[in-house]
Amino acid sequence: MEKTLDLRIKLFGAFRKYHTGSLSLSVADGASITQVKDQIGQTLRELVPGFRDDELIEKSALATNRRVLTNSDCVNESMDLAILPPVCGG
Amino acid sequence: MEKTLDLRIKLFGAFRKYHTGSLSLSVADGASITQVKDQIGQTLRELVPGFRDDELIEKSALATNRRVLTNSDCVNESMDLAILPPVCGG
Amino acid sequence: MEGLNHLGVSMAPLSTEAAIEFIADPEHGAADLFIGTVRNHNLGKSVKGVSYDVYEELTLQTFRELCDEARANWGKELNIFIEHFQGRLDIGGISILIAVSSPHRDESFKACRFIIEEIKHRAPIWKQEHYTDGDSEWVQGHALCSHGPVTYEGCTKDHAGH
Amino acid sequence: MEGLNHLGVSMAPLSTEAAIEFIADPEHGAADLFIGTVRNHNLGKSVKGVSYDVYEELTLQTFRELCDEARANWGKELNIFIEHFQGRLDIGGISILIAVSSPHRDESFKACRFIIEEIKHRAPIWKQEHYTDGDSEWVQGHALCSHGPVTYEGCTKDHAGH
Repeated sequence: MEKTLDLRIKLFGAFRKYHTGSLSLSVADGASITQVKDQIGQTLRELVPGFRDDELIEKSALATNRRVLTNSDCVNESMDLAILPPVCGG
Repeated sequence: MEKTLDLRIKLFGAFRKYHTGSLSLSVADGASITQVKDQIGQTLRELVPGFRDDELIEKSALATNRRVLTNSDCVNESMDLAILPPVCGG
Repeated sequence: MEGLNHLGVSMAPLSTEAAIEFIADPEHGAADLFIGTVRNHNLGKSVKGVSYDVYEELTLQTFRELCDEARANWGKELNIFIEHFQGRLDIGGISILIAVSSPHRDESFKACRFIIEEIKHRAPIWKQEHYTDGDSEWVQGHALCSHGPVTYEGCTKDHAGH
Repeated sequence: MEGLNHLGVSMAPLSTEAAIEFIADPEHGAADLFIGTVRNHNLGKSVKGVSYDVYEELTLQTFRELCDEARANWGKELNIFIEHFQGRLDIGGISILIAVSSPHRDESFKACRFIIEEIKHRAPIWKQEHYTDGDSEWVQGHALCSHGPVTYEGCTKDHAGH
């Protein structure tokens, strides 16, 4: 049986329109960034019946507390991540 | 007889090593900037026996309260001027 | 000697005096302070306030990286103060303060400008504008890409195409 | 609407708070403040203080011209604060404050930088450094040339060669 990992995904910026707090989801060990983002979309659609903002997920990045993940990264432990829409600080 | 003009010359910066306050001098009506500077040098040599800093006068500009004079300017009324060493404000 | 950093995300009003005091240094003859404030209009809409959402841990990490990059470019002796506000501000409220001091002015100006430009593109901070008509909207921004120190973590399983 | 100017030569300590307060504007989202201070060394000599000599009338006229030039380049709405200290300062004392605010940050940074660079070359201000060894010296500077608005005053007599 394939091992699964538990992820907690913090939501920021425009995601707060849809859900406050964070998402809990499970992915396969070694899941790619794209797979994690797909899972985030699915979880949001379950939680928020009207959610159709796939473009927001598409344009967002995943990150840990220390760095933004790239498409060559993958997930191989249960951990906290954040999904980050395009930024505009300052 | 040629008309003469009375000038009061304010001194700034390194000139304060030699004289505090201002200089009073007379120049011919229509005197050029170079002639005024020559007269300033002569007046300083009279007031300050050790004065030999012709280079300071050479590198300095003359000005009114409103603008720095150029070599094409000349003096045709009695007035207050200032002699300004190279600047370094800020 | 390496200069000092003060890096923060704050829910209390940002203090220009604290920034200026922090970067003061008897060996430095110049300081540049950038102040970002909430203005009363944007893209033709009348704004009454802005809420800032900040991913604090990664923002502070980004600030640390920017300090390192600024020192690599403009001198290790730079003193750097960066604070970003988190929460809601009215018009005129200070959203960000960046202050940099250096022996000579060129380095302060360039490092301060560099830091604000990079923050706009790299720090995980978002703003929601509140309009006088009662509406509000999350402002479109710059898509993030990874800039941090390269700490490649290998995959345990291969996912072709990703 | 044309922005505001505050231009001064002061024998009292310069106030960064006054500068920041003056340029604040609900239509402006950015401000840049430059602070020039006395540092404890110059050209290898240990400095304990600096005296600033200022030709006040012409300095204020130069500041006015710089404001006009900055607005012509970066927008008429700029708010501009410029104060220069006159007299003696100890280490860390503020010799000059320049603050500029604008709707967007690029204009504030560029105008503030422009003003300090031009002041260094055009404003009739001199400094005398006081060294820890008891010596003091007027600092070498930039020779002035005329920059102001062209208001040519013809000569009544011709002086060939000048």
